[in-house]
Amino acid sequence: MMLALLVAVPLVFGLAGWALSRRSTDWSRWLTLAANAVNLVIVAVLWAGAEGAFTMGTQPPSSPWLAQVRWPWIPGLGISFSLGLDGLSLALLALTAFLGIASVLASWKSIKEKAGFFHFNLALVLAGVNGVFLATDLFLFAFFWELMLIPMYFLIDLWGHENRHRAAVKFFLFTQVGGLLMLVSIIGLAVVHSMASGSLTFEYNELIGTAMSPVVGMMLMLGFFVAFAVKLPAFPLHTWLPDAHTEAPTAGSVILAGLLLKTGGYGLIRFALPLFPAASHSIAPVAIAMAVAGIIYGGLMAFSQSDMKRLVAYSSVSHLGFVLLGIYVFTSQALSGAVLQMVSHGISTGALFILVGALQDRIHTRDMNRMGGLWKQVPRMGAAGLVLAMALVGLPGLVNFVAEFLVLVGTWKVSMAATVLAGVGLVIATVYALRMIQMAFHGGPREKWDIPDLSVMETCVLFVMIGLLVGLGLFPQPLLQIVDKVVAGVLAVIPSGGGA
Amino acid sequence: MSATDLLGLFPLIILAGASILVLMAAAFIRRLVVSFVVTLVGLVAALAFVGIAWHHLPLKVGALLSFDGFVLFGFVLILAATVFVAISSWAYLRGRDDEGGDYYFLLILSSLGACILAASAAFASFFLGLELLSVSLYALIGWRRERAAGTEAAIKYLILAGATSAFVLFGMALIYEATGSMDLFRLARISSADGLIAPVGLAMILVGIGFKLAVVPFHLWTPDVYDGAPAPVTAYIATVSKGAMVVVLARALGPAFVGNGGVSHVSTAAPPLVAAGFPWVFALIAGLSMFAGNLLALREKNVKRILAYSSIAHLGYILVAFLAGGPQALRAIAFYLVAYFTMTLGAFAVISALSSPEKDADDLEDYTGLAGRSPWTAAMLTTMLLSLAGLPLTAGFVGKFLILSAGAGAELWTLAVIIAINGTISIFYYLKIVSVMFRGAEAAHAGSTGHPLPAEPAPAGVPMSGAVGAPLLAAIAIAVLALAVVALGVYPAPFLSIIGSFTAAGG
Amino acid sequence: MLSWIWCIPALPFAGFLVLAVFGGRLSRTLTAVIGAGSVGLSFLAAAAASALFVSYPPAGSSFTLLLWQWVNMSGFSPAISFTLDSLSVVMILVVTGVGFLIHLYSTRFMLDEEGYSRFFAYMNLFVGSMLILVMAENLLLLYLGWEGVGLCSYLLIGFWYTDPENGRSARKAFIVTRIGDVSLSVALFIIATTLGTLDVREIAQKATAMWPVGSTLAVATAALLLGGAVGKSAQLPLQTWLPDAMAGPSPVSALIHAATMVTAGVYLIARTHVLFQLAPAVLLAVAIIGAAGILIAGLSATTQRNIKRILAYSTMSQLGYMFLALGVGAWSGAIFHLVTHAFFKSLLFLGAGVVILAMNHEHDVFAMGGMARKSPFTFWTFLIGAFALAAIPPTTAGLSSKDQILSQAWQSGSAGKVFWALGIAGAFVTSVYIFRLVFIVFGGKPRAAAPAGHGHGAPSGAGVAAGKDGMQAGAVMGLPLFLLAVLCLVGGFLSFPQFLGGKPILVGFLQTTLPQGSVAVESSVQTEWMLSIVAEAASLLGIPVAWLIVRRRLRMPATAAASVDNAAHVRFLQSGWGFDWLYDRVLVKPFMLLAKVNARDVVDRFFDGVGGLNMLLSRGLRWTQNGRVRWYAAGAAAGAVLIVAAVVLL
Amino acid sequence: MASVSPEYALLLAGVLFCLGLVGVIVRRNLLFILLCVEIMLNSAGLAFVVAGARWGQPDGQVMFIFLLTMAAAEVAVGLALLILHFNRRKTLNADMMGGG
Repeated sequence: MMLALLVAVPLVFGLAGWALSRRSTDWSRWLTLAANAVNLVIVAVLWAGAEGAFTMGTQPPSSPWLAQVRWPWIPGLGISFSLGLDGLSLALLALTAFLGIASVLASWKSIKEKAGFFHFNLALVLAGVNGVFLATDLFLFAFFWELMLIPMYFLIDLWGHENRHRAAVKFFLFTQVGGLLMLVSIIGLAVVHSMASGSLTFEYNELIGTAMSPVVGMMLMLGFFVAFAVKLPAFPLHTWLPDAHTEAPTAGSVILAGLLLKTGGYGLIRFALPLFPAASHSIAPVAIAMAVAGIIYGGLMAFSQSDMKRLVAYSSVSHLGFVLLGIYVFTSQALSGAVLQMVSHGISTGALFILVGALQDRIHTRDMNRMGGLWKQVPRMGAAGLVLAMALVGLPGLVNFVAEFLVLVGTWKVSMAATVLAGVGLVIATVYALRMIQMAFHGGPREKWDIPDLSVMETCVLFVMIGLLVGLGLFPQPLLQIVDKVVAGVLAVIPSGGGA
Repeated sequence: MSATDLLGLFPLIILAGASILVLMAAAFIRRLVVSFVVTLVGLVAALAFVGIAWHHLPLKVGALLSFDGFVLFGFVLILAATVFVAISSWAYLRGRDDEGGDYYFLLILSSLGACILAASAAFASFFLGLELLSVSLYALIGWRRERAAGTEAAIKYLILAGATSAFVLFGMALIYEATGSMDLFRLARISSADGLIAPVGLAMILVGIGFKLAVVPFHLWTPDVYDGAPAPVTAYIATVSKGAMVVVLARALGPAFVGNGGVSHVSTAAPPLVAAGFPWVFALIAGLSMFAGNLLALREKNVKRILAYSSIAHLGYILVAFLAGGPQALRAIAFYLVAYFTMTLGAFAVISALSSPEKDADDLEDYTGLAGRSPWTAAMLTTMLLSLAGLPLTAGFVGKFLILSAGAGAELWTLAVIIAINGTISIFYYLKIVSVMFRGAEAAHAGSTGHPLPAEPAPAGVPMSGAVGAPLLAAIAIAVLALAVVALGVYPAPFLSIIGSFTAAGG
Repeated sequence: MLSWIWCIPALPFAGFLVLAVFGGRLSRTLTAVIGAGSVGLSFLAAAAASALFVSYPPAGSSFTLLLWQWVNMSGFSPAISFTLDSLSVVMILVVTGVGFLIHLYSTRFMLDEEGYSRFFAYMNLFVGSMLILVMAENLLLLYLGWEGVGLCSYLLIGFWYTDPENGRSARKAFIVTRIGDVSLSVALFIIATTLGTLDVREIAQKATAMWPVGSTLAVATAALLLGGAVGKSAQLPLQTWLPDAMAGPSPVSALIHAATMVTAGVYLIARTHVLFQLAPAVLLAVAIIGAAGILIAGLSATTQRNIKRILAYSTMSQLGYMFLALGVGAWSGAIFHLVTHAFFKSLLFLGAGVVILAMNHEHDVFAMGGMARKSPFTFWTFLIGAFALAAIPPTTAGLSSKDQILSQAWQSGSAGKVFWALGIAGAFVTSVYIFRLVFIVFGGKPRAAAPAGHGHGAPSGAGVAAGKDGMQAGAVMGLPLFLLAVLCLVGGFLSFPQFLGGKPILVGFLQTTLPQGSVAVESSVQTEWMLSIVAEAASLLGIPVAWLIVRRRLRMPATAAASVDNAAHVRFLQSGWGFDWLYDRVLVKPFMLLAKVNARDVVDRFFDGVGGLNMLLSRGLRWTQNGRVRWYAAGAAAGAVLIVAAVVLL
Repeated sequence: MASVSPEYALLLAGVLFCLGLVGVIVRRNLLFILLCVEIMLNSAGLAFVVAGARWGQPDGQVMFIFLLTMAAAEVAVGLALLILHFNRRKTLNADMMGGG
């Protein structure tokens, strides 16, 4: 019931806000904010319950789920509206609610026209994302998966920057081709299952462990893999991301980087691996290669950008390479690290986009060649930028470090080469992160800017986010604990994978 | 043939009667309203009798017509579609009272033809329905005499229709010659045993069918005719004439593909027709239609033509399901037809609402900032377009899903992947329209810009100003269609069961 | 009893937080009090802790304080926990003690700079991180401190950020050390995965148990650790960043790039000495790197013009001594030298700072001169520092530590003799460059009138004051100089060579943690005498040589001087043996080029191609839609033919 | 009297059909195109008659009647459209028609 609320609340509040925004656009802002606050509370409650389950061991060992909802939807096709919550979903749901709040606050002032529709779309995306993180019916999953796109498309296309139309369509097309191939795979899986068992169903818990020939398995898995690799994004399929991130409005970028990319990693962990263990195992080398390539290539690209948002976008490519790497080496440390990396990247990059957005609102450019020496002008921004740059670098003390370190420790056992190359990626990360700080905040001022420093609200948002980065950096254990069971469960099914 | 069998005929009789009545009425009272009302009454009455006939399935009228659930389903589809077309025509034709009679007369007549086509069980009735449909369409397409494009479109359609029906006839003749049977359902059992002539005949019949369905390579006429015809008539061509033909196709040739292992591996055990390589033909046509339709639309700037191209692709999707064969496929086809009808009618209803015989709103520029000018209209069109693009919350998504599952069921993997690819390509031009509508929309309507979500009809939805009843009715119609699209997309379960009963009944 | 030691690093962090949050709004005085005070308190705490530790040595002569479990996973569970043993006790005393003096000095030195609070925030953060580094019980926490100090070094080198050059140097420092850090982290991966722990003590036990001497894993691990060490300690081949790091304020150079951070590499090797003992080859490499570093850096120092660069190269060469010591197994000797080096090198840097202020931020030694007369106090303290560096009596600091290293080298097998010889040569070079500096800067009369201060801010009050006399720079700047000078004079007695009747207090203390050294037996007194006499001779010989060089150079007419400076070998030495040139060609340029050519993601071109292809197809197909009914009919006919053909043929 | 074997008649129909089709494709004048369509239809009618003759059933001829009426209707509408077109364009050249 609570799970359904997580999806319904943003939907309803968003609609209400949109409707009321005729009177005053603030309605939409407050209601969207409220929706996320409510979700945060719900998540907190669920989390508390989960902690209890862990400590008391009340959670039935048979079921991996902390909570489940299942209502009939299209019985004729074996489709039901079924949601399931486990540690992984919980972590990402918390992230969603948190970033939701952050993004609303971040765009409080900057969105002036069509604010009602804007916040409605925002809420709708969040609803979709929550749905994706919860759905345990594959049809429902695909449903939410596509549902995220439309409002995101509007966010970019209507409130974006110069080349928003192109970027929006590009984003949509890339994700759509993956999504449709995944849909085909989902149907294929259901068909294969129904041929075996005689009953057509799309329920994850029943489809899991479906026996199939290696070839079929590989084909179906590829459908999923492509969809998730595009969303993640993995190396050769990443090119939609820089455009989308760069053109999207601040809130859009935050949601994109913080959440939508995570759905890719989530999908791999939740579906690609458990549903097709054998195929996943055999594709692992390719995935690892893609991951490493992405880490290095993304870093290199980030270095060569002069558009600040583009730089951050490419850094995401690099950092999500760690997620892909962590997922496909099949060791407990690496997998936990990957999950942690998803969260840490969500927070740090989200914060970075908020910062860059704030900067752009003030000087109306993202071109770092026109910045420089801003520290004197806006020390608070500079400081925040510095810390976040260090997050990109993966400085110890920030959660990003723990995540990347775990991934690499886990990877070392499987592939030393990959580990070392990823290490090179870390050096490159240093290079571009410092370059960003240098070009934007240090050095001599190239143009005369006279701009205000971060507003109180922006400062608070960033402060909390940075606080989280540090806090999780020193106390990552609760998060690791909550996903531990999931990780173990996933690795258990991978053939000879549990090299933990 | 018993008395009850006549029940099946009643809808047709009523339609025929209604057409006469419209003509008579128009002769005395030259008022658009009158002809419209008469038409509406006639259609509704026909629908009612379909309901009655429903309880007495299956019915046969001699060797010519036979009624089963699927046929009645086709009737409902055709009649309902005609109702919507009639409504939007009313708004469209406003101020042309003296022509209303003829217009509606032809409209009813063509629906009659479509119904006969759907119910046909023999070559004769098939041919009769086909021509009844076509001939009245010639006139309707060329309706706007003052516009050259209209006349020319009509001429093109006439020539091509004539030629292709010649193909059909010759094919029938060949089959008759080879098998001595004029039974439509004999087609499915054609095999090499019938000699070489029979399959050739069937191939020639397919030409005619392909023309009506506007699939590659018989699609070339589509954009010109869609463009030249009045918006409501275009909607009619896009839906009714194709729908009727799909019903026939499914009835006549569907059985041939039941248990069809699919193109992947043609088993000798499969029905002879399959062995004759027809699956390959259909697969090829389906694939080409999808690609051609979507690719053609990419660079198109004229909305009506875009929809023309997209309709080509959509028929390609339907053919995939048809190829899959079996009840699964029949359900998929039925649902997709409904979805396709709803969203196409909706899209064209919006277009005609924005158009007038003098100037159809078919240029992409006409839609710039629509969201700002009349949000609700934009919302409706957006809904329809997103549904055509097959995105969730809309009928299109479920429809595509059903087709894919039908295809997967028959292991038509290649076609399934092709559908996926084309689904992506199509996104591009649908979004182009949507994006244009929302572009430069004034902030005045900020709060209320449209979006694909249940949007109850409101006076705000009245697209044009001035007129009274007609526009309101049209607006309501649009809203109903939009609601239907969303409803089918969000909770299709009940409707699927209805379709199930239709396709099952007396099949 | 020692459970409160967490506050030793916590105090500077607290200071950092306060300054970082309220920095802008605090008065300079308050900032100074917080900045220096936090470190001072930390020093007192450290002193107290050490006192307790010495008087009541805990079991196993080490005390561990577990704060909380950092990560807790199967086979990987590092904790946030501090450890106190003789090694870390010595280190925290040096870090906090010298650190406090330098903070004190800075309160005056930086008084007229912008970002006063920012400076102290960074400095406190540095001290905190450094303390974490030296107190860390496991390598992961050590790595945290390790990176932390790296960050602070970056921030402080680039403290005057408005000058892009400084930014360049700062980035160079961070990136180059970062390369070493990656090597270190890989070492951590190996240890964590094969030994299943990062706790130093457990590593020691398990490694000795699981890895035979010279085994691949041991060698690889040690080598990778060494990679990290050379990065931080500016040894070959990652030494290039240190000279540029002098772009930072002098106190920074004194604290980070002389006394503490750069010695982290030495500390790391000493900390993980067990692993190195398991890999003799690597240990030898350490010695070689050290020996090479001594000479390469020393010779470079003899030709530098920038006063701080001279000291920077000197630091590199002194670190070379420490590496040599580690290499030959003089573990405690290395740490001892680390301590004394901290004394005299920070003294030299602070003195140089006064000089530079007096010259309004002029760094070129040839523009200076006659400082002895202008500010005797500075001169005398600096001179003491110089003597200590050159290991010449009456100072004891450098003397005794270097003496130990050399004698240890002498005794360590056949290669030892070579190392000893190199060390002696190094001693000679050392005194040459340092006295060259002394003679040029303090001798003679002022050459160039102090030019209008370039660089940062107006000629500073402190500068003017220091110009008259270092003492009048106020006790604030004088006191640290004085105290450090005293330490240089007496520091050596911490463990004075036994044959001179000294007691190895410090060394003995350290040996509760560190091994005795490769050779246990103390060699005969005569040898000891002989060795130290030779060393002294070498050092003393350097003074006249330096005098001659300086005289010749100063007598020269400008043109000749210029030609000498442009001589190939001089430029080669000045450029630090051309390593920068090499790396620039081999690494930086290609990277830049790659980034440049691929600025517009090449992968995206492919997808553009896909899009273009679709559009092309579309265009082609639209050509079929030409509106001609006959054409359409033909199309249909063709289709018909095709279908018939298909049906007939299939 | 020797009856013509149906094959030949069928062949004739086929030839007629092809003639019509070719005509539709090659002739430029809309009127002739229309006539060619008629030829195609009539060839089909002939084929029906032949087929009917082969099976000795009336159906073939019935279809032919159907066909004739339909053709008439088609021609009627077609000519009307042609007149409209001609009045506007003053030409019956099929290639002068717009669209596309």
